[in-house]
Amino acid sequence: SVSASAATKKLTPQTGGTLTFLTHSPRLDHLDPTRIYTGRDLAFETAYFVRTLVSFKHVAGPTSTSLVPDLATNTGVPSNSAKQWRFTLRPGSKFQDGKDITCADVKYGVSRVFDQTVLGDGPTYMINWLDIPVDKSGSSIYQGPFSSSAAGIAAFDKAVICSADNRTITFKLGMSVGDFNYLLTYPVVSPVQKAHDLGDKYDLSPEATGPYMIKENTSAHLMLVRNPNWNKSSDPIRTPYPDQILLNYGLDQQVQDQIILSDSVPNAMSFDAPLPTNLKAFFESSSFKGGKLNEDTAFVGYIAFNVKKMPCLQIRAAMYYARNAKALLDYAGGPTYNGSYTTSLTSPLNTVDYAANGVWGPPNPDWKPEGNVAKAQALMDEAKTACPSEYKRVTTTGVTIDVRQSSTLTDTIPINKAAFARVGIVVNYNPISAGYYPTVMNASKQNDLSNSGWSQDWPNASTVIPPLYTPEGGFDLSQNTGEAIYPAFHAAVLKAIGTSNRAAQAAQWKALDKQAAAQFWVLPTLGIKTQVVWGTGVQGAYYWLPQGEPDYAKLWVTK
Amino acid sequence: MTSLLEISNLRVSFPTDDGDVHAVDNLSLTLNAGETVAIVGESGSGKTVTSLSVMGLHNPRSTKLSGSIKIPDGDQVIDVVNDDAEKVRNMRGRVMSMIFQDPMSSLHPYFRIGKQLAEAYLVHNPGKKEEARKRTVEMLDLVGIPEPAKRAKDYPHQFSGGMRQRVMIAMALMNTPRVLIADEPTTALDVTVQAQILTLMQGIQKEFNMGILLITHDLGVVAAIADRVSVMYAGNIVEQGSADDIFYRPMAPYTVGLLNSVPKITYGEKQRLQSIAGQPPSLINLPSGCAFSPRCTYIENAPAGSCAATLPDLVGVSSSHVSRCHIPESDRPQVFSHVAGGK
Amino acid sequence: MLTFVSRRLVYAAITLLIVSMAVYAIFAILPFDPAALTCGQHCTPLVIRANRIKLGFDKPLWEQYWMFLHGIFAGRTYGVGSAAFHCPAPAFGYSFNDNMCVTELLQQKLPITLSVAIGALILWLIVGVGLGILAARFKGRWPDTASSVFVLFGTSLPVFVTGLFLLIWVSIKWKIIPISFLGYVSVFSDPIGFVKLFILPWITLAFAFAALYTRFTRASILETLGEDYIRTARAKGLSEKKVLRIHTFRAALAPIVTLASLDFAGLIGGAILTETIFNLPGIGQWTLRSVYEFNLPVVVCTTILAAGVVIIMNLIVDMLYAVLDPRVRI
Amino acid sequence: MAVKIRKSRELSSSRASTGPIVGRSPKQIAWTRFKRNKVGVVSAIISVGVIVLSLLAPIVTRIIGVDPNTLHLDVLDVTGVPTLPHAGISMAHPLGLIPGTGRDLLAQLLYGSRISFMVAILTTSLTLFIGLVLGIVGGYFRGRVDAVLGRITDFLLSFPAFFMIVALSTPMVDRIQQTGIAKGNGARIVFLVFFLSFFGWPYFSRLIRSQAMSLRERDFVTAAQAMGSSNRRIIFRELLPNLWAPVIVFVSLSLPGYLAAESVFSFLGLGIQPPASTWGILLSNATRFVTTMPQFFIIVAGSLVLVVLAFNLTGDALRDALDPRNDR
Amino acid sequence: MSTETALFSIQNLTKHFPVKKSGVFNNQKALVKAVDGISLDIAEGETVGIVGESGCGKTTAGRSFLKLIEPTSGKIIYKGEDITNLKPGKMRPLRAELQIIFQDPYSALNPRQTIGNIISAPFEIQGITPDGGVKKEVQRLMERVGLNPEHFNRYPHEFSGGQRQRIGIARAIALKPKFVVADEPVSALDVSIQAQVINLLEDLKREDGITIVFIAHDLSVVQHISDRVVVMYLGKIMEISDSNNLYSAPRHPYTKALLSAVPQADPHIERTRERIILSGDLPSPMNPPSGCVFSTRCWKAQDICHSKTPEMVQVGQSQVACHFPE
Ligand SMILES: Nc1ncnc2c1ncn2[C@@H]1O[C@H](COP(=O)(O)OP(=O)(O)OP(=O)(O)O)[C@@H](O)[C@H]1O
Ligand SMILES: Nc1ncnc2c1ncn2[C@@H]1O[C@H](COP(=O)(O)OP(=O)(O)OP(=O)(O)O)[C@@H](O)[C@H]1O
Ligand SMILES: [Mg+2]
Ligand SMILES: [Mg+2]
Repeated sequence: SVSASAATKKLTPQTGGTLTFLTHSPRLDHLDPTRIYTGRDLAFETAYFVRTLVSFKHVAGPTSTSLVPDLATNTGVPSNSAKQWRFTLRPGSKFQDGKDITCADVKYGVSRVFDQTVLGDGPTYMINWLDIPVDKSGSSIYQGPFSSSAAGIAAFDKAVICSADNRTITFKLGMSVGDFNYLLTYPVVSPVQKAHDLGDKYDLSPEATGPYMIKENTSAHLMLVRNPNWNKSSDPIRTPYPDQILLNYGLDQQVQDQIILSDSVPNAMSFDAPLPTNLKAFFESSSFKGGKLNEDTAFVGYIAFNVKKMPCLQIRAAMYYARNAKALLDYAGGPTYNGSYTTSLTSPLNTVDYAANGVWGPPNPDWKPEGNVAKAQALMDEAKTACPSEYKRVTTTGVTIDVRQSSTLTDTIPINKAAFARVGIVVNYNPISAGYYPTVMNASKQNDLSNSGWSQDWPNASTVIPPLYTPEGGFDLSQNTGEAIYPAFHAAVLKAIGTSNRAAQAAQWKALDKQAAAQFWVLPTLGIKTQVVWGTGVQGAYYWLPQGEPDYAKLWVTK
Repeated sequence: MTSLLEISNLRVSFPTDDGDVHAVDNLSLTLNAGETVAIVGESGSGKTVTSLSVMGLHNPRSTKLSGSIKIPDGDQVIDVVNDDAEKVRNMRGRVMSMIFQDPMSSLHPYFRIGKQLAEAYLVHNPGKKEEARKRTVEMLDLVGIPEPAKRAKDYPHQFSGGMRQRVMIAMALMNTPRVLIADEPTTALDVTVQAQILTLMQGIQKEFNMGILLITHDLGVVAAIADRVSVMYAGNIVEQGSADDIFYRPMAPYTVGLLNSVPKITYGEKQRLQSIAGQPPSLINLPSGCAFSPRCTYIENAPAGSCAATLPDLVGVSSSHVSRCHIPESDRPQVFSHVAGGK
Repeated sequence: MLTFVSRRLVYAAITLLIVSMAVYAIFAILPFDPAALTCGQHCTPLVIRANRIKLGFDKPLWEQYWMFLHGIFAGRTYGVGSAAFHCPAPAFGYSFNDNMCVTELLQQKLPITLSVAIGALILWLIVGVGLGILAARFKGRWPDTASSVFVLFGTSLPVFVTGLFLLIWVSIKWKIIPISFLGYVSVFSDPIGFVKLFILPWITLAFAFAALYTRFTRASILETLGEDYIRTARAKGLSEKKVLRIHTFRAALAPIVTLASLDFAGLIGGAILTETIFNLPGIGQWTLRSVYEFNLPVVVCTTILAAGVVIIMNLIVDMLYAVLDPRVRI
Repeated sequence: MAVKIRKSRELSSSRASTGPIVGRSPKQIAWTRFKRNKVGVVSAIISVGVIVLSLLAPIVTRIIGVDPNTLHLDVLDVTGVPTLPHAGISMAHPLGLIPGTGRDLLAQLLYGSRISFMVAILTTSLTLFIGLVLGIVGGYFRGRVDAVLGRITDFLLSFPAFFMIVALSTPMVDRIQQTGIAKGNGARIVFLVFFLSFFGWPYFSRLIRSQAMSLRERDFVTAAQAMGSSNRRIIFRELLPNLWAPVIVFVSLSLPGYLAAESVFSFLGLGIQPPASTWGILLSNATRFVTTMPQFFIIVAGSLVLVVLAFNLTGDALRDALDPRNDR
Repeated sequence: MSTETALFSIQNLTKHFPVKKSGVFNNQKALVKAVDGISLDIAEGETVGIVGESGCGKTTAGRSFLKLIEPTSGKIIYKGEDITNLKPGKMRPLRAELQIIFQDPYSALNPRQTIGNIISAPFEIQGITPDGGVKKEVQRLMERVGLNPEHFNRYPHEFSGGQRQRIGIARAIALKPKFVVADEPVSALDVSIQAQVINLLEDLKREDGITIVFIAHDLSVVQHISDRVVVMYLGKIMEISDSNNLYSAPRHPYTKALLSAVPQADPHIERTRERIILSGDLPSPMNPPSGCVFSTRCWKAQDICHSKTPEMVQVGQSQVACHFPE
């Protein structure tokens, strides 16, 4: 469902100029390679100043989800049924200070993720996967480079091995991980010089390995300039046309949109999707001369039921059928801009693992976009006898939904209230302005439902189903471990992770997805679309599927 | 004797929301060199308004003025009411000066005494800073401030009330004016200090041969230093004459009432005071005819109805002693015969 | 004078101490764990515990407070082992969201807030006092009426309405003062860029405050004009201009100096709306953001800073007053 | 001839009148003075009208035939703007529809004003109460109590109030929720009312204290003491009636102030939260549509400005009418 | 007259006001010695005048008599009973007999109460219902002081200064007090009105036999209305004299100076009289001169005056505190 809206003219790319990005965020989440995890940061930072061993292909279209070597010369050589992976470094790659990148630097980079107390927020797959023993409490005996015991260091040295010429790195895993090399597209496996590591502070000014380096990093902006020690010959991926990249933080969203709309800064690209209210101006009016993208993402929205507080399946199902999905989809965008009805927790963009699970959305004949009031009412009637006390609570005091505070709540809350009221369900909202996840992830703070969303880390449901439905991934908001079917479900998940046959694995994920859907551990909402807009001076933009962002590595400006 | 100040037919009124306030109505007066003329009257009778008119200090936008106030300045005679405001301003502080009732608030709290005095000199003698300083010290000395050079550096709040009034006098004298207007100069002061100031004023008058227009409601002060007296009631002069005329031969019922109201320090048996009944009238709706008639004890002696009908003219026994009353002049000594202080 | 200042300084220090204790106490009785907020989505109990130790939240409250105080004077070291780092004195804490010592961040934010506040102050004083003088001078005539209309709108329009209007229309749509992306530039390095960056925030703030000052100046001048000593000045023969300039202004403007100093002090933390609307990364915006993000060290620091500025400004005002008004002895 | 002297007792004060103001209480005089001020009267009518409208919102909306909760999703385009002519302004929807959900703007404004006014009125009342009690206690009894109160007042006044309220909002609201006093928006209202008053009363109490102090020095209070009056009687019969003027002026000026404050906090996302509706929430919602549907922003901002203006003008007029300098 | 026979008597009454002098770390306390050891016996039906310059402690003394200001030390004896330390509750019934009239007719009346309420307040507070009801009694009182009883429902601002002073007097005499302190009741009034009020007070004194302490700074007024005159200076009594005797035979130099300073409404007297001009101003009561407080301005002062405080001595018909009385 890639709409071809990117009107990229065939022009010869030009070198030079300043490429400006505008965002209302106060800052990027992280600059420290070990801690970069969110899609936009990944796309932006790996395009400009952080190189990874392996990369997704920088092309438009679905082939972009395949891997190509970046710092490495290959995309990894598995052995021992994918329990051991070997990568060789490309010669000529240098750090910002001119030092050659060696295997030791990569190994040091890898070691950092183990100290979660100093360097949190990054993907932690490495901790689970590397062949390092765990202690009684279940945490790795290796505690990272800052504070580790000799035993820990020895174990780590055994799991990550550099060759004598310091060019080849070998990872020894504790289990088979068929898609281990996908993790290497993440900067968490990027090189870091031990001598320059500042711990926490490294996040402010990490050393560049890519074509740009950080010149200024203030609360107002991030300014990148050319990295003199990067050379094209050692980098098959990036085409650094602009001389300078400027990322402006903290703009008012309306202001940000108006700047692009009025082309006040032709060389600017909006880092965020425009406000829904401005979509028409961008996408349906001829007066906007700049560029635009309107694409599907792998992001799937859902509201997690706190199953411990809402054990009644009928009520959970009733809420699903009572919901007015159409109104919410139409609200600010409709299918054109807003997205599509969710049919699985796996994104349709993951063509291997995706299948409509038949419970959620269109394939289910009982499902209606604006809600199936009759079906929902029937379920409620059932619940009246099946779980009377919960029924009473839901229809009187009501259920409470945790939501992150946002400006659209003024509109979506009334829509939802009206929808649920059709079957007598009362919903209350608890908007949380600060510390949303720490609050809802705390079982004692979480309310009946918590709004959330998830996007795969790479095209494998192993980055979706385990994190969301089992405690291993650390993101299980649905408190489903007490459910009767849970033990079996959990075992099946573990089995799927270990399955190295991709097709067989995909079949298992599909089955698990369907099983979970029938339990209504979560209330699916929408598969989200994204829009990107930019000024007339920005060229070369196309949608890059792996992170659901424009491919920043290929942009250039007409000055 | 040359006249320093000639007020003729002065009328002052203030338009307000409730109507015009007729503060001064047809007032005429002359002041000669070396002479002290007192204006007495109760609160609200228009004394201050008169003195401000002479200084040309009314706000032209909220005051209606007519008549004339002529003051000679060198070869020319300036009419304060009708002449150019700039001309009048140029005379203020030089030809005529004024001291105010409340010495506490009349000095600027933020500036040193010396500066305020010097300023009065510098306005009319621009640039002469050194002379201004000398004169400041001189004048402070003259009004009896000890260590004048040192005290000139003080701020007003460091002075007592009496001292401040002395400073005010010194300031008024900075340019040796010919006319000094003193609006209740001693009302805010204690008797012992009042005596000091009155003596000081008398001394200064002799020294500079000034004309003093003294405004007060205290008949004692009037008796002490005035040569001639005008008695005001509700914006009108009801009687005018020499001090002796007014105190011993009053011809207007109001003057008589006023004199009778004042307690006197006496030996032995005390007489009951003869008060004037009622209250002063509102200046917006003045009673018709003679403004004093509603309170007049002697009204029955006037031709019936005349008091309420017309305002009597200011006429008199002699050109120097005039009064307003419908009671025939010849009857008055008999009518007022019980006047306490009469001799 | 000296004794007065030292006495007031001691008083200010005590007040600040109480403020900081109050702020600490308020956050201490928080219903949730500040350490939990220091990590993002993937918070394991282990990480939370480690952060708690790193930031000292594991210690009893009084000890935390003591470490905070100690840090202000002696600097403070966070973390352990080779990942430990030091915030030099005066250390107000460590912002886990920015990975920076609060003091360091403060150094970035303060010039911006000061630029906003000082520029706005100058503008509103010129406009407000100027209009106030005009209105008093021409009381009851058209300048007076015009200024009272200004006053009404200035006092009634919320800052965000004025600010958004200026930003969206004047700056973006009509491009009269195009939006600047240079980030903060100092007056000294690029005066024109500086003015371009701050002019709209200045206007926004000045509009709200100038109205107040117009009204206040007018009243103050009219009141002073009614004083006896003004009559004395006129009686000396001073021209009306001099009466106004020399005798009226000084007395009438003294209270305005007080008001302005305190308003200025208030702006050091209080230009929240303006900084937010115009995206100026100053103290106000920083605080608001930290409140959203629950960044406690920052909130504690800025709160104490803002109170400190007000307290110190109060002291300065009292001293200024003694300079302006000789009757005031200190 | 016979000398006739009128007896002084015969003189009534009828002709020597005390001016045209006869037989009216100070309140009546103030009222007369107030009535003369056309702008003030119009503003007062608007102010009272708005309060009444907001209190009676359910009735008013029913009479007009609008409902605050009915969604009109079907008339919205992809960006949420109503596709109807004049942005939906019609007989059925006098102020048009709110983009996003298509609810009736007039009804939302009326309902929205209820919380805004509630916060403003509660805060004003609480401030008034604390300020009055502490101001009178400090000003009338003086001594040590006054010294302590004075210190507390000074202390509170040295806080940057707006800043503090912003900084404290999240933790305190959570705290209030935890103690169980109130939940959700209730807790936020409690927070706003409590803290706005907490930082607001010192200003008012200072005013009252200085008034009470000067009243206390007035001889009529001494006269009451000389008659053996109790402190209670002095406070209630002698002081309080003389404090009406500052109280009324304070109320008329602090209501718009707190109304605006509530909207600022909601605008910043720190005040009342949706689904409740307040003017601040409507305003922050309107800023999203400021370019695509400016009339929404203009109507909401205009209403706020109008109401604040009306209250301020009423306050000014009241102040002029009650000016103690015109008291005698 | 002795304390035993006097209706009202004070002994060695002092009132020192502590005032703050802004110091550094401590607030130094200074004392304003407003009233510094005065003794006076007042017989029933007598009118005692107190004169003195502004700030000499007249008001403080007058209010201390009625315990409206708590005296610092000394004794107040009323009808032979020491009321100095009486608790407010015990004091309340006595308040009906001890009353005060104020100087400023504006501040003495609550602008928010009608005249009727103001005058009936004493009845309400003391819980007394006069014969025929409060309203009737109030109207009788209004008539008694020369006010139109129909103006019962009017407010103070509708009356002139003189009328207001009458209202204040009506309130003070409502409960038929035995003893009234009149604190400059005529100072704020114009001469013509002043005479009305003085006459009224004289009538009351004559008809109801009220004992009055009449305070004023105007010697002629005091002398006119009083039987005896007390001359105060800097919180101390300089001279107590029969009022007729005072003018003819002033004993204290200060009294003499005062008498000579008061201008009389008679040009002949004024032209012929020798004025004694005192040098300087009143010293600060915060730090009064040692010895005789008048010594700094006295032309007769000798060394002893600066060191020793003179005792009150009987000279002729006067009591005088001077080392060298006339
Ligand atoms: N600017 C003005 N506007 C309106 N009325 C005024 C103004 N100035 C004076 N008046 C009125 O004019 C009348 C005379 O006032 P004026 O000050 O001359 O009285 P006075 O004789 O000096 O009284 P006092 O003894 O109280 O000083 C008063 O009724 C006063 O209220
Ligand atoms: N409450 C007070 N606190 C401090 N000092 C006071 C107080 N009341 C009076 N004084 C001082 O005590 C002294 C005597 O004051 P008091 O009012 O008794 O004088 P007075 O003779 O009545 O003067 P006046 O003629 O001005 O009414 C004055 O110096 C005054 O400043
Ligand atoms: Mg006057
Ligand atoms: Mg007194």
